[in-house]
Amino acid sequence: MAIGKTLVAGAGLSGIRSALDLAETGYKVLLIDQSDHIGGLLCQLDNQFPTSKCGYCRMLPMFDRDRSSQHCLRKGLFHENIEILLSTQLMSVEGEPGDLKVTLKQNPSLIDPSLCTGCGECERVCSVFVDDPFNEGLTKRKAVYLPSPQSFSNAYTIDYTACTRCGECEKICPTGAIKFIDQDREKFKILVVDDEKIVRDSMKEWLKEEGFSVATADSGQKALELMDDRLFNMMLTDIKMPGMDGVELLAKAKEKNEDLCVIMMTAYAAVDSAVDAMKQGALDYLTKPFDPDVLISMALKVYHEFEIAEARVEQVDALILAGGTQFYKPELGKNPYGYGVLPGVVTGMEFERLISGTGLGKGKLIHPKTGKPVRKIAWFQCVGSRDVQADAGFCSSVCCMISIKEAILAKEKYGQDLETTLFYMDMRTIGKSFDEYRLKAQEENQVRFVRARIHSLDEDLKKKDGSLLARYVDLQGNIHEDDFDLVVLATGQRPAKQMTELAVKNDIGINPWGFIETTPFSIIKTSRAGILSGGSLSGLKDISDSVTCASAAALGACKIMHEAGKQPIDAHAIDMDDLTILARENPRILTVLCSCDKDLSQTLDLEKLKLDLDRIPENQSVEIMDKFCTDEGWKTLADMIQKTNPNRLILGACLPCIQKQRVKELSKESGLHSSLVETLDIISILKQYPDSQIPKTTQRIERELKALISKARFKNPVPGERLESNQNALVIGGGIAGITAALSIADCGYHVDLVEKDDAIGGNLLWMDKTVDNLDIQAYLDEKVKELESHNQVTIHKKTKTESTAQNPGEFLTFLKKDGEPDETILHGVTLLATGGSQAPLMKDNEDPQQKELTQKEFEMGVQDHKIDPEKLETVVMIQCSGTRDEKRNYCSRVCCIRALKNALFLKDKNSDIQVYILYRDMMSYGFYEEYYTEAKNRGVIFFQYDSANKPLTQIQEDKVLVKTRDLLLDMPVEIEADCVIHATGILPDLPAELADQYGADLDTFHFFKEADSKFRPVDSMNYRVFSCGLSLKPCTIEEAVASAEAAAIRAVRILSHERLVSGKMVADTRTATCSMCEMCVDTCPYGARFVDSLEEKIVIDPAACQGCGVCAAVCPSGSAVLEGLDRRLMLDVIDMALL
Amino acid sequence: MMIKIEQEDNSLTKGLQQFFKRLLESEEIDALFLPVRLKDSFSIMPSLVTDPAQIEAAVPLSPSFPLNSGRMVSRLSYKESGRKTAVLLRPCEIRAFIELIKLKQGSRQELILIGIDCPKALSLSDYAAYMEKDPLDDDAYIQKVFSANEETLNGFNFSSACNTCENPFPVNTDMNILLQGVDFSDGMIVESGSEAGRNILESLNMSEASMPEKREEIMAQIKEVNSKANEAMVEDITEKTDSILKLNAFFDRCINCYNCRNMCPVCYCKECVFNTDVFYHQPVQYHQWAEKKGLVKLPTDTVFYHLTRLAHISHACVGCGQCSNACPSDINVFEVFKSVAQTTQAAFGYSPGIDENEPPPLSVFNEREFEDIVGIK
Amino acid sequence: METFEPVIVAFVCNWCTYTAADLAGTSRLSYPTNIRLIRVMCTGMVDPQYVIKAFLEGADGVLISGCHPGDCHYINGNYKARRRIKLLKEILPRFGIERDRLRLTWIGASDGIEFAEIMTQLNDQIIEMGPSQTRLNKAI
Amino acid sequence: MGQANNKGYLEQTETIKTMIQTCIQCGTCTASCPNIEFMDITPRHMWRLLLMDHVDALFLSKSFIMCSSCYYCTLRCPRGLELTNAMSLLKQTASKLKLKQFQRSSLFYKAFLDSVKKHGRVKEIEFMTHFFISMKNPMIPFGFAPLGLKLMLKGKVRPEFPSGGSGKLTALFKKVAELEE
Repeated sequence: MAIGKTLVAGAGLSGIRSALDLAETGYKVLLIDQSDHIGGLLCQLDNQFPTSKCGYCRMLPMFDRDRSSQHCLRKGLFHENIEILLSTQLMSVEGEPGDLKVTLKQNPSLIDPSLCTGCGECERVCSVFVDDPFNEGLTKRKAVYLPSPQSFSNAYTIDYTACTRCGECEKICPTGAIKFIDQDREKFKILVVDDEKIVRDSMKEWLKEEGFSVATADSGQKALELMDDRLFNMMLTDIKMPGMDGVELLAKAKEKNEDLCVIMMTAYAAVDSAVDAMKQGALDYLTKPFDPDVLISMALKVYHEFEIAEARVEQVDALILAGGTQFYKPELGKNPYGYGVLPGVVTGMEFERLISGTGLGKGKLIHPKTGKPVRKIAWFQCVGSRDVQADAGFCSSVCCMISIKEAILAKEKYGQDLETTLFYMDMRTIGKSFDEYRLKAQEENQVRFVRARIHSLDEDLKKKDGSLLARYVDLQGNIHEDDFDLVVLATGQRPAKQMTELAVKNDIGINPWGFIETTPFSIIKTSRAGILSGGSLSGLKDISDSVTCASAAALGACKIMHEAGKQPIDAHAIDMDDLTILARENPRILTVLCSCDKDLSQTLDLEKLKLDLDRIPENQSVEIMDKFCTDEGWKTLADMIQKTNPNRLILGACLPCIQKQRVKELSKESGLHSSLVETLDIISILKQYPDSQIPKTTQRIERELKALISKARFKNPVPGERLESNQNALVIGGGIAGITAALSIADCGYHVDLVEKDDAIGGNLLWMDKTVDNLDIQAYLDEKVKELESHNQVTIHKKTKTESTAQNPGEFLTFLKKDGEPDETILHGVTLLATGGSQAPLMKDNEDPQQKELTQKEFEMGVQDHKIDPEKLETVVMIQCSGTRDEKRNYCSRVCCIRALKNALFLKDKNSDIQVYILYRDMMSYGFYEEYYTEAKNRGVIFFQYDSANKPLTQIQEDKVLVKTRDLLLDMPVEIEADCVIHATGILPDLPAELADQYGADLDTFHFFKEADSKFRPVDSMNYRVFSCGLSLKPCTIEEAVASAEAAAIRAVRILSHERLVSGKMVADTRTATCSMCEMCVDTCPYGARFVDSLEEKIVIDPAACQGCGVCAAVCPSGSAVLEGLDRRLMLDVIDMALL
Repeated sequence: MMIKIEQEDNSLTKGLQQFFKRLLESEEIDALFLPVRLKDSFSIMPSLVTDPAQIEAAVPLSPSFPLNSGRMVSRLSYKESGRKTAVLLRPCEIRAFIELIKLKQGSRQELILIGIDCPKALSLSDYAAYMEKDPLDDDAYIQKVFSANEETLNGFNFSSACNTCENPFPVNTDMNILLQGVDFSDGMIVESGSEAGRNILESLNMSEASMPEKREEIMAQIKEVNSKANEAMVEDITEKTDSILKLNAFFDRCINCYNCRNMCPVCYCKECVFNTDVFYHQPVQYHQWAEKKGLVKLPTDTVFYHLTRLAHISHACVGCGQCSNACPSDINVFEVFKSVAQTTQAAFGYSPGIDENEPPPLSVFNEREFEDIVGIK
Repeated sequence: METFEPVIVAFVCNWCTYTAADLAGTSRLSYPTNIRLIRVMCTGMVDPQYVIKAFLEGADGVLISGCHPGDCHYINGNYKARRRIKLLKEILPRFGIERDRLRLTWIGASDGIEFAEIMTQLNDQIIEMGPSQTRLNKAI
Repeated sequence: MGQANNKGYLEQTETIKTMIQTCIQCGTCTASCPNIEFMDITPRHMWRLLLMDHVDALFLSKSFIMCSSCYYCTLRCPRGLELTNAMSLLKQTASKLKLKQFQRSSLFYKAFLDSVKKHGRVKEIEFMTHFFISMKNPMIPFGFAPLGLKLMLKGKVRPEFPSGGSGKLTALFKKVAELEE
């Protein structure tokens, strides 16, 4: 059977998540990114909401951990099932799901990473400085640089567009890792088209100097004639030319040569037409007059990306696009805030890089221009969002929370006396804990929130110290001018350019703004089968939503692979026998040091080193070798291992030689299991000592080697524990989340029991008619229910409740109580809690016999049942946040504002004379829903804002409801006589605490399911076999519920796909003989991996749940709780060695 | 509620025996656990009694304190036995037992805890010498300890643990036998401490009593005296051990017999980690140490052991002094422990042995605490 | 007189502080070479025994460093560590091992500079305090 | 909502209302206005009144008269609303309805334009004289006297008698009037 493989394009947060979910399930993944490092935006963000810290690493695999990296994701990622290609672009896709042909182009690296030791000599000699994009241009870097400050490989890269090929680095590189490819640039033919001779000639000269072949033409017609003659690789054309203009030429040239790279040249005033040209296939544009350097670097870029770059064609089953988002560039718009002009105006990303430990301020908050300390900061929301003048009729969904986070962070990091002000229009706290977070910012951290949009920003001419003056009007109409040291612009989302281009070329639908468009009720399916969208590509999302979306995309890919008959890999078919025998042997350690082409005796007392290490009984011998990195050296090493037959190996060398992949290769050749190889980067250590300090250096190396010998001595060669794992799923709840989760799992080939307490499947969808975008909900539900009922892998249990559960490692046993049918007990490996939620009841103060005050649900059902006739209504008032977002339920239910807009538009459709008033606190029309807000306004819906201190009051009159509120702008009371009042009461979760507890899941303060990590594990519970989706997880729209269900499904499938789960080698165990059963270890384990086996009277461990943190070992006084792989004996020995 | 235990044949001990006999004969109780003088011996050992006739040998109050019975009660209760047992314990034994409950080494489910005002104790060796020299009869001992509050016993000092004990009165029990401030001519008083205790006392149909007036005052006096003694003791032992070198000297006779930990009621481990293979060093290891320092004393890991034990259980130390009792090299382990325990317990605001629902300090944490110990400023 | 070079043992967590140490290395920040890093999975696994052992074997200072609160890869291991260090900071000074010889810090993955700074400061502080008595210790 | 006294404005203002219907009351227009200190209510307030059909209150205010058509608000409005145009429409409406409170400014504009129409530029003295006459209030000229004298002394305006003018712009004005019909 063929093994399934998916291409994930984009290795940021969502790409990594999709890739890891698939890799853990057992599928092969090809993960590519066009940049030179993985991790995307998150690598640049040190601090995330809500802890102001980072939890990126919590995404790493939880079982079979040794097959992937177990360190900070900033250092990079490694997984046996994932092949990572950096500086690689997806060019095209052809074919059908299960059989896609993708063409990739990878930029060649001028530095061989397997030889680069990261010594940094090249960087030292490089004389070219460029803006460092990793720090958003706030700092400079050389043309040869480390792609990200923390990357594990530590290998340098050359920025070929900035590099002048002076050759200094090539000369100095001690390992010969740098090789400028013999470039035959003459073969690269460039055509310059311009009606001005001087332009043509100077360009020709510049380009020729770089070694390219250049031809020129003075008109479009001439250019086309030349093209008939020979094949050009690249064309630079002016737009405004007499006769045929550049745009027309572009079209005709492309007809002749589809692959021609065209760059438009235009005067500043005509950028629009250049942008239009790009939509028609131009690659980029240059604004005249331009610097020769800009021209050259663009030509080089094209040359490298299209000529030197190697094309690679791959066959994959599915494609996940995870290209992320780009941000609005304020300087390209009207720029009222003087970004790039005024000092101290930065974007949110720049602010993050300003204060980062690896950023400009190196952890300190300093003014980016003057370097002075900053005391007053303002955040401006909606820069390039909710602004049609910036071509953005949409909201960017996450900026409000990012800005709050930045404000809190600034306060926490730099002192509470720092003044922070946040200017906003609507504070879109659209997640379940966001309102609380805002409150914390306001009350605990004293962040000032001002509801105002800043008109413009100027330098404070009175102060003349570079501070900025912001002018705004308050609600009462008073004009204020506040000054700030630093202004942070919350720049909005823009589609990822390359992905949009790819979409256009490959018939993947995009929305009017250029973002990838997904199909109805889905946020992952693109218009092309087999191609899925993950993360922010279809609209900016916060970490939690991106991760959910990326997991959902992984599920989509998993389904495609299963349907195409592809298999996951069974990685656990290792022959354990040899290793078990090995475990019984005494350790025989071989220590090998690589001299890395140097004479080690110059820095080390090798005699003493050998002598001392030989005194350790287990250490067989110490060998010094030269250059593992060469084929010859490698062979010598393999031979030496063959000959001396050690069962543990210690390898001291430079970084590239001791990398995990390298060690794995060695272990394959020598037959020595890779976990029995310990490595030491001796070259880096030696660098810390001057040559004269031989005794000290020797002592240090000796100490480090002895510590490794201790480690090696205690190493257990047997890989982690294996746990039999049940391969069926239980889904509790038959709403859309439950249905989707069940279908998703079943579609991946695993059996699902779906339990629903009612006798109808469908949950909340049963009472819904249309979505705000006018999709037919009932038709969708019918289709899903039919699919579910006819699925041979699904058993539906209606009118059923789960009564009790027992969990053993690897399996649940749940007792189903059925109404009208015999009870049943089922065994399952995972549990999905999709118990949903409901609309909160309306708290009525008034007697309302005629039902004039309704909830949104009551209103919609009334319309469907024809009890409410929109044509007979004159005035309708909608009250948002009715009984919610206050002390008792301080969370936003996310959907009510959109629902109100939908209802308002519906009423206006049915009766154009109707007066609709919406009373709101913050209009939560996030993302592209903003358009419906605009539409409602256009259709004459009147909006009143109220604040939580002055809630609207209602009073029932004879056949009307009198609504009293206040017009905050006009500062006057308002009374509206309404025929009916529709309250948005919000969502209540319906997840009983007992049920959650039964499965080892927790609830949050508002009784929603509590995620293991709200950002990085958004559908998981701390019990790794229990997940949640839909409304029991958090308030969400239908497509968001569907996405969370798909995400929960892949999280489940990644467990279900294994008959046996393998733990990491570092895993907890219990020495039962000495255990007193105090259960302290059970209580302290954050993962619930320890259980009391009351029958056998011992503590048992779920090795797959255990993450190897060792906290249990530290609470156990008798040492009965142990962390295998890093146990007490080893630790004490290592301490001993450290103190020799 | 409070009831009165009359003297029997002019004897307090017999009066108490009579009370326990009634208790054992009542339907509420299946067995009694209390100190009993063994046949033909002066040894008084905690015993489980089911035959009311055997109560005659019970010595509820004596200077004998061979071990902290809290540990024994945990053996009786860590699992269900299907029987109800009343156990008579000294205050420090109760505290030890409550600590063990927290560590799931025992349960109150089937127990009636009977506390008693502490009758003090001699050290093990002193008790043996005293019995040979000139023992008082049991009643005379009670009179001496509780009426006169004597500080010595026929020339033998009470153990350091007792003299420095700031909590010689029982709390959190089902019933307590009150002796301090009680006019023995009028008998003794039993006070109920729980619903279950009250029910039992009511079922016994004995005459009611009221709280003796002077009791509070006397209790305060005793606490004050002991507290002063404690301060002096802590000052003295701190002076003796306030550096690592002094500590080394203090423990230099330690032979790693682990008796102290075996007798410690809160050292609940089945096997001490120092007895496991972790400390069964390779021969080469000893050589390495010797090579590093020029000399290494054997057995090794002695100070390490004591410091570890302090880290493990000083917060739970109930101050019973059995560790010193158990030491064959006569090291005053107790005083070191008590002096540290005081600090560690205060650091976490922890009172061992008072409330079984108060979690041990190292089993819990608070997100916002001890922020002052973080950082290097 | 030869200058006193203290021996400092630092237990650093695999996820945050070890990453920061790595970053300090790749950023070529210099910090004292006499600090002996021992990588642990989580500060929560640092048994009090390890700290005691390090002091008894002659360490002049011991540092435990992990993720910031709320940041722990294992959710809350660092909080548990903090209690244990609190405990040791109560016990050890009683026997002449000064409170400030034992340190607990939180150093996040991107705080390479902070890591180098803290190591340097710690080293200076310990030099100021002079050698630990345990150096003379012949017993364990 | 009760709209008791709309005095027939509603019809006139309906077009203007649709122009600003998608206003989200962010206040950018107000903060951007250089004449804000001369306004009795803020532009944002005005739009809100218009949106709420409080047209009577709107015309009680003279804020829109203060608009000097600098287009700042239009340039910055995130909703892309043509606010300056809305302002001039309000001015025109006020003038068409011959509302008393706007009589003075309407006549001022009329006199101004008449002068332009006649001479192709403003002849200040003539323009002001016409304005004073049209106001039919003999006290008004005295209010302008100090400013007028100052300007004359500095030679910024010259005393001049009304003249026939070239009338070259008459055709242009006619065309505009036709377009406005």
